[in-house]
Amino acid sequence: MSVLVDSDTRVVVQGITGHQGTVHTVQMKLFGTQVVAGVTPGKGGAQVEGVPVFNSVAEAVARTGANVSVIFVPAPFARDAFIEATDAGIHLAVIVTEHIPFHDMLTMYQYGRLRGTRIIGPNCPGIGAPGKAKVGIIPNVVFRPGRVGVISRSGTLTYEIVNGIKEVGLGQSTCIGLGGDPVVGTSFVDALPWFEQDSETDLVVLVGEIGGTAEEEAAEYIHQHLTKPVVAYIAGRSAPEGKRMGHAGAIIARGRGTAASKRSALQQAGATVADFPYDVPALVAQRLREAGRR
Amino acid sequence: MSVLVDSDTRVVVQGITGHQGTVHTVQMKLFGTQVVAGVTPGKGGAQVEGVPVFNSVAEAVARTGANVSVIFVPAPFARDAFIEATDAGIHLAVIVTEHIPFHDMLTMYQYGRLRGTRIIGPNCPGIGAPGKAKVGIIPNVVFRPGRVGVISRSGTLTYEIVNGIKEVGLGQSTCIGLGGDPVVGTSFVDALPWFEQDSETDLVVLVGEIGGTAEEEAAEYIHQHLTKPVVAYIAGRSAPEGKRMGHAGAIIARGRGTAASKRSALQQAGATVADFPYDVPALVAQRLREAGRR
Amino acid sequence: MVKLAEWRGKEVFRRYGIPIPTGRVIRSAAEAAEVVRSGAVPLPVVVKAQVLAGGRGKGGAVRFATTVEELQSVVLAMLGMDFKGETVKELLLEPKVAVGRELYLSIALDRSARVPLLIASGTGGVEIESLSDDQLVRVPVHPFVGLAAYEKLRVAEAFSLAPPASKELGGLLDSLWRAFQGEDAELVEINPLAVVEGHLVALDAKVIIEDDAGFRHPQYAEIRDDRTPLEEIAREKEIAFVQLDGDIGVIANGAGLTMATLDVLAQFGGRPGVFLDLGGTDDPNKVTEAFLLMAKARPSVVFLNIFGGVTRCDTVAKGLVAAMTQVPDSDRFPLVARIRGNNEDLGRQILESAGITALSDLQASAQAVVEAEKLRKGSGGSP
Amino acid sequence: MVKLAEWRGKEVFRRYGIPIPTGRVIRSAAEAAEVVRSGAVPLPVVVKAQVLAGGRGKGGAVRFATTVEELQSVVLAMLGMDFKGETVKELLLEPKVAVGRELYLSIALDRSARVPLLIASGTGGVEIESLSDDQLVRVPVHPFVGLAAYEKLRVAEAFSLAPPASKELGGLLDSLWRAFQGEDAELVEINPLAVVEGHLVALDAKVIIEDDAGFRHPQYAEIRDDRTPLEEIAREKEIAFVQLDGDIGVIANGAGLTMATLDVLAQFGGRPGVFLDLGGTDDPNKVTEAFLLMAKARPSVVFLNIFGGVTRCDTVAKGLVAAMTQVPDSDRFPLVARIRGNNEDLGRQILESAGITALSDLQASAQAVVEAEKLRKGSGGSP
Repeated sequence: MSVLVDSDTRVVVQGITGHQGTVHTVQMKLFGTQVVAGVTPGKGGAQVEGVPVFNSVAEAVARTGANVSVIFVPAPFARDAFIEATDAGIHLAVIVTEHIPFHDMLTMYQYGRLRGTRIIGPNCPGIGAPGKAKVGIIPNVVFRPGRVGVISRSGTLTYEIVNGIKEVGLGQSTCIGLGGDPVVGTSFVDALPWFEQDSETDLVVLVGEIGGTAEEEAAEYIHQHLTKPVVAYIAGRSAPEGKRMGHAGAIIARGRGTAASKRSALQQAGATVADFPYDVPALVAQRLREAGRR
Repeated sequence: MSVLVDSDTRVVVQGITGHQGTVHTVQMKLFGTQVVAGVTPGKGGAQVEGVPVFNSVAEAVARTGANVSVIFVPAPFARDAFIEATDAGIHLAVIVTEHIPFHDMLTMYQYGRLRGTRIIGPNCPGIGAPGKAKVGIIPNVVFRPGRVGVISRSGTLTYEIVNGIKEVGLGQSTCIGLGGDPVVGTSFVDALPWFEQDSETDLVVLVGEIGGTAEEEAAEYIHQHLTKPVVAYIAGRSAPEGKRMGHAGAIIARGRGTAASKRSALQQAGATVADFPYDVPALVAQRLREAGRR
Repeated sequence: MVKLAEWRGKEVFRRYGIPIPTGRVIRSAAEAAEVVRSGAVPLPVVVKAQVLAGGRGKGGAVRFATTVEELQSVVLAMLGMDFKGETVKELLLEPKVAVGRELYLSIALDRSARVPLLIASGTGGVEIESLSDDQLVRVPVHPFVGLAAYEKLRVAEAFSLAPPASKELGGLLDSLWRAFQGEDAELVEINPLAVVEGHLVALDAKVIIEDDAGFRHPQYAEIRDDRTPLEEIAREKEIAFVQLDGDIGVIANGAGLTMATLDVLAQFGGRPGVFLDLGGTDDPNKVTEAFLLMAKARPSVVFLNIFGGVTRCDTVAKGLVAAMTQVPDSDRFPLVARIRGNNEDLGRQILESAGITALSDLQASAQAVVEAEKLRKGSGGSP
Repeated sequence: MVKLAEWRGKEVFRRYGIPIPTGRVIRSAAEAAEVVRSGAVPLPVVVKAQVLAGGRGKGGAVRFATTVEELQSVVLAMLGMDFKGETVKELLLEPKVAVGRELYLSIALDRSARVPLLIASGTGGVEIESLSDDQLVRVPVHPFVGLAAYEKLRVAEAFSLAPPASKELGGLLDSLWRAFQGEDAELVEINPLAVVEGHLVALDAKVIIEDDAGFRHPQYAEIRDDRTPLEEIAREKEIAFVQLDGDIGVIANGAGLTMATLDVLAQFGGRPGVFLDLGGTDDPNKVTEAFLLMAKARPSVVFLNIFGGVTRCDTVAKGLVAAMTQVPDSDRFPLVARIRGNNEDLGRQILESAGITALSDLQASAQAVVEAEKLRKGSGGSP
């Protein structure tokens, strides 16, 4: 068992003929993922890296049994691409596209809830379960099969940390990059129970950022429900208040959402909080040893 | 077990201080229903027939544990009254109000789905389970506890038929008036499985009308899933095509939805179809005898 | 429902950004000449009778004129003409255009699916019922999100337009959807949606507004083109009114019971005329109004069939007795009353003390009605 | 994000039906005099500096004038003044009104709940942060249905207005919600919403538009009041840009890694200045652009920290090498490069053959950066 994706996952790539779509189709296939279809309206009948391209998601689903979508289409078209995937019966959509207006994301989130389609992202690296499937853009090289679950709001910082876990000889069960946008389809609180229930996960690494209160809510959930050890890192401890550090998800507003409040909440919930990203792997190893898992 | 409501149902009456709201509060209480609260904005603190009135549904729910709402508010305000009930955590709303614009009903139906609130109606007589609870406006005098389930798109015609069932010495398990508007929250197909699963129902009476295709879809469902006998009556066999017989739900369009097509579909699905409403009780008795239930 | 005349429908389209021809509504030949002379509508023109019935083209309700003189004679010929029961009072003048292709587009409610349904066809300008399913594209539209790109693409594929029309389609579809939602429409239909000099233009407009949403759209309350005087009174009194072919007047409560009454009467060969549905009322005045309205329709006999629920039997009885005192002798009609349900005994007492017999069995009552009608007809009609 | 000046925000309000005072924007004393003389804005007037920072009232950026002469001297005093770092270039003239009550109203995103949140307070005209929770009403607004009646009632209870203002509130709330959605706003705020002669009027307007929705609102692309020249270039090149207080330039990819880099530098006492986030790019030109932009910011030392994912290390290396040839000698800076991830070895080769050392350990790299900065400062600044 892994989280959200496994070796039965059949991926359709929306926007497969775009540059990123094609590049990551190759990478997902190299990872071992069953990429069964691509969709680009008007390019049906083509092939991209051996993957058949269809004009619509409905057609892709009907012809290939695709059940998970990864969306690379440009931001102005992402909302409609998601609605299309949802209407076609896709139950999980990983939205890589960045710069989607949050008003569109509000619509997508509610529409997904109405129709039963889970969103990971947007502006996210996606999901990777080593040895099973990868849906998204996390570099293949950082993975190694193992029993550490990773949930993160960041992109490259996640790669950095996942890679570090590999380099100390450990591996990952499933890694999910939630994306750091103001409105995300899946938050820490949504994802934590999956890892708690996952029989292949022994420990959860949580990578957060300043801004918002998702980490504080995660701490509350961890305190109440999580039996597995948690190691966390919160980026932006030194960031000045009120500055926008690269995306809208990282604005500090009105004293809430500071690194200090997040770190303290997580520590009080029993998580081990790393000061720097490169400290995470050793802390993971230590917590696993304490838990008798290594 | 009954369908949708039982003796634990705690009803809040939205629009309780209106004439109909007050009249039917009395009738529901006489039936034995737990009417625990009323809501009329601005009239919080009052009492109507011994029922406390609150300014909001949220307050009513918090103070009285109401879990089912019956809505009598005028059509222009019904949409918002339903949203209020839904946001307050009400899981079942019986909407008696007539003349709600169908565009509003489209919104209400989808919003209810999103939030998990079932709608009966609008423009409907509601639900009655003799000996347990009544939520709506079906006259108390027509009921008698028994094992016949009734689902109907009509109002007075339902009373007529339910009363007829009583007069031949039988009784009802639960009777649901779905309402005949173009968009209803619950259709025959939605309601049939509840009666199939209800251990207190031996036979289902289905009262339909010309217009729409709800009866044809019900026939399909009955054919595929129903093990219990069904007796049906379709009103409007003699109605000329294209005439509006009292509400928008009864327009015949493009040859679909005629009494003939509905009757034939139901017969083919194994239902006994009555020619006239007063024939229903005898046919019910006959089917029950055949099924060894009487 | 309020069916809008073509020009009103086009005015709705214009407000929502759907391109329409530059037209003018005229009500006299002089007005028509002035419109053309002023250049507001250039010759040659098409002259379209503003009636609600379909088949105007074949029925002579759409004509052409190339000169002012011809226009005036066309207008004179058309104004006042009878078209399928409607009198032509208004004409829409539009420039005659060279139509490239004719397409079909509409949005209406799909009751079973409980979503609006957009229907498109590359074959427009004909009755949509005459098209086969493979000539139609059906797109359910979710009320919370409107038309998604992939849904518009399905329409685009059906139309296979060239630029600039192909570029205009997406915006036009959005506009049509906004009009459907924004005006609380039961139907918005463009047939034909034409390609004129490469651009999309709505050459006709059929818009039906839902009555129940009138509180949001008071501007439509004035439009009553398609109502008879009796229907208009019924509407004002909130009584559902249907005019059929026969002579038996029926007053019942609830649509289902009204239709069931029809079925039972038909069994005995009764032919109903005016039908009134009281709905759920407990106001005796409304009952009285219904009876007075029925009297105006001059039925040969009236069948009152009430099952008391919201409407209590005593309320109906009181209203009925009050009405009887107000109906002039010349309008009197034989009455068969059948009441059941809430306060049935009380209602029966009230009726009987006013000399009206109240039955309780539906079948027997219907039979009595039909016999009363036969008697009356046999006796030579109205007294 | 695009912060709209007050007068632009009020223009948005006006379009959505929110009542605003009749005002005029002026850019000179002559213009101001003309506005008053023509009667467009009657005396006495309030003169409001169109700057984005708050606290204008206390800071002398809002003044009054009762005569034309007084107005001209007030305008001359205000135009060109510095207000919290902004130069006053535009003034809004509005009639001075007798304010009855001051209320507060705003809609912004509640990220945790993933719904817009309307905040209302009966105590307006002050900084909202200064109010306690029991002075605020918080109403989540579902994006599919907008404000329901019961939610408006909660605001009405907080305001407890008398007619006609009480009658106007519902429509105003709907308008504010439509403006929030329709303009893709991050924030719409009315503070104060005033009662003037019994009616509701928005006396101030704070509207922030989301950058990402720019494709739907091209009209906002021209507004760049709050951007420095370097920020403007960054925006055009789609590079996230943050200006901090220190001297170390940082180029990284991804917001999380950028912030982590900051944390690591801080550990060694490094004080970052300009931050550039490349985001996920594999276009070498964008990398070159970022370096040239960084050169313009004149950092004492630059730290390149890349983890290759979407952004491949060789792409960054090529862009960097290309940039180095274009930076004029006068703008040169010491560089510490740290690259990991996709095509790491290839990237390292490219950099090394151009004479740039590429490290892989983050901690060691950060230490090297801070030491390089100290060295440079010790040596007396720029070469």
